[in-house]
Amino acid sequence: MAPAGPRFGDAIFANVERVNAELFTLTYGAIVRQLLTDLEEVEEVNKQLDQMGYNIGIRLIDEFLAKSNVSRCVDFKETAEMIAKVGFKMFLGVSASVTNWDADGTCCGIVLEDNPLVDFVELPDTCQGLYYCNILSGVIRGALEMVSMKTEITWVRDMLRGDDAFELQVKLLKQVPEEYPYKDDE
Amino acid sequence: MMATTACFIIVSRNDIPIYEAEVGSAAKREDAAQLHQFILHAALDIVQDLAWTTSAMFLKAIDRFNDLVVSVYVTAGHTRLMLLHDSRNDDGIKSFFQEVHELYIKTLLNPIYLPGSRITSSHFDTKVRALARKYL
Amino acid sequence: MAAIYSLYIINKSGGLIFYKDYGSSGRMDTNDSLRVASLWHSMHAISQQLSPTTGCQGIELLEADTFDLHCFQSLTGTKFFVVSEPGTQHMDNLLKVIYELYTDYVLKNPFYEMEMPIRCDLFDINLTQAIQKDRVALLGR
Amino acid sequence: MIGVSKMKPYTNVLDRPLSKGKLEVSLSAFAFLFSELVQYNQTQVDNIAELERRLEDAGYAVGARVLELLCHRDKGNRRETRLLGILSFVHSTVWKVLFGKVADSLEKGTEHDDEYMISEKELLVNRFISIPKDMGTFNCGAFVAGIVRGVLDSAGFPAIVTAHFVPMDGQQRPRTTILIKFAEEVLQREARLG
Repeated sequence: MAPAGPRFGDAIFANVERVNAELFTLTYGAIVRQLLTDLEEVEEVNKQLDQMGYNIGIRLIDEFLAKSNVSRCVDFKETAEMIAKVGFKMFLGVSASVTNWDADGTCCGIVLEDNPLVDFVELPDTCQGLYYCNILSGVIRGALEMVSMKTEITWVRDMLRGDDAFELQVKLLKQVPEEYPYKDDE
Repeated sequence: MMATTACFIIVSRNDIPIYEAEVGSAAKREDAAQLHQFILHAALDIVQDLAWTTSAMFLKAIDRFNDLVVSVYVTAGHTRLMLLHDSRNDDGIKSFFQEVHELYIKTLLNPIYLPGSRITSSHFDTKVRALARKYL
Repeated sequence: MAAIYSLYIINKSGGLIFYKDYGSSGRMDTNDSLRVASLWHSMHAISQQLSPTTGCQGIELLEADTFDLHCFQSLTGTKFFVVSEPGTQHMDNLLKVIYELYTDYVLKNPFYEMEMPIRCDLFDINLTQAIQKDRVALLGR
Repeated sequence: MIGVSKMKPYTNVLDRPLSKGKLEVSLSAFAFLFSELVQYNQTQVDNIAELERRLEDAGYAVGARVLELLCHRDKGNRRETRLLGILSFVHSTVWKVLFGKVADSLEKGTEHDDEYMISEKELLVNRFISIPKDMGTFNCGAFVAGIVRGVLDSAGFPAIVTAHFVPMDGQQRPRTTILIKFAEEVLQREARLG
């Protein structure tokens, strides 16, 4: 198991090729704007953002594994730490922390210390139901699904809605055992 | 010393007003506000020609009406900040324009704001009025 | 000169999604390569079940008289394997490079559909370069 | 709780200082996002021309904002009023900020007076993208063409902007040329300004 300390994520981020965050932020903004125009309903936009995140997540997980060189996590706790300390840092250059564990260790909160997606954003009255960063929840859900973890991810705090932080609740629904392709009953 | 009469508008690239405010200390009068906006709109043609003769954004006073003066600031994207006023305070006006310009950029950068649409944020309005009290 | 004979990529359901021949001595047609892929997928899975140690991740190296087969399976279940001349060194490094190229030029390509055969020019170009580089490095030793 | 002390309290976007443009994210994060932009738009269209138009529209939204931001932040509130000025602004300032480097070249079209070309050996957005054979000459650089058009149009230089692959001698990969064809009114104004 590679060390998942905060500096480990920093070291990876320092070594990957980087681009100006404004290009990223404005491109994401253009996507949200397109969805608002195409789909009209804020609820539909939330769904589509989550779906797009999922599509990214199922691809991005391999990049994460290839470039971070981490091996299989022993449990969900370690997985959550890995997402927060290495994942967010490696891709977005920001730190996140894991909090609010439940008793059986299957549900926690990931709190973002910074969030490049929202740099210029203010939700007008007409978009109050929008989860602007919903792509992030989809990314985590998709990525974890590829390593056999079914999760449910919801925003519990959103600064664009007046909260004091961005916090995602990650709930492990079930850990799918690795499939042996030849079952006896087939 | 605050200007007694001042009317401020922001006009989009397509000549549509996207924000208006009467910011003078004089008592607000409906008919005066209409006249002020009429004068400002009439000055748009002058701005249109002048804007291409200089790379500066602050065009200073470009037109007058009786004792009222029209000062204009043209942004890179040809959004025009226009002020009708009776004061003679170029530096204050310039600072006012520059700070409103920055507020406008922040508004524009918001992906949810459609460029050229009306600025409806009450926070924007509050901040512009505060800047007017500070500089005009 | 040590040589790589061929490269295979198999998706997590055992489908061959990429195959490249770098000059094997025995000619293989498409059917042969598909057969090798599905056979390897099964053997790899069976080896995990057969292994006396728990948490076994499947066969990493198969040594035969006429070839070596080096396999790398990502945690997401995609398998990459190269068939090479017996005794060829550093194939695990090469497989890791290939995995990275796959994450760059396949997974970031909007026109690539997940789990489907890989048809990406840039992946081919960069793969060829990586394998050439590998050969040069071997010659230099 | 770790990290909570670093959280910034909620502030309205108008009260926060304007971005200095120094922050970075990984190229991969952008590449995955861009790939998803292309994939989403593919689901919204029937043909390639339509896909190009939609990517261009997305880029336009970026360009219109970038013009206003960069003239203020990087150009000290100077507007570009001349054709060569705005072209060099796109080729240098915009490219440097968005793509981390000045564009490889800016040339005037040889056949038409109203055409200019900005070329890049490897456009950042195309770094990981291979175009399938059945998509012909389609180029995801349409997004960048849209950014360029957004900058030019907003600055008062309306133009038709398109992205093309151009094969290069001795190179395995074609370069991308962003072709800019200015509207007649732009050239007339240039002539007037002398």
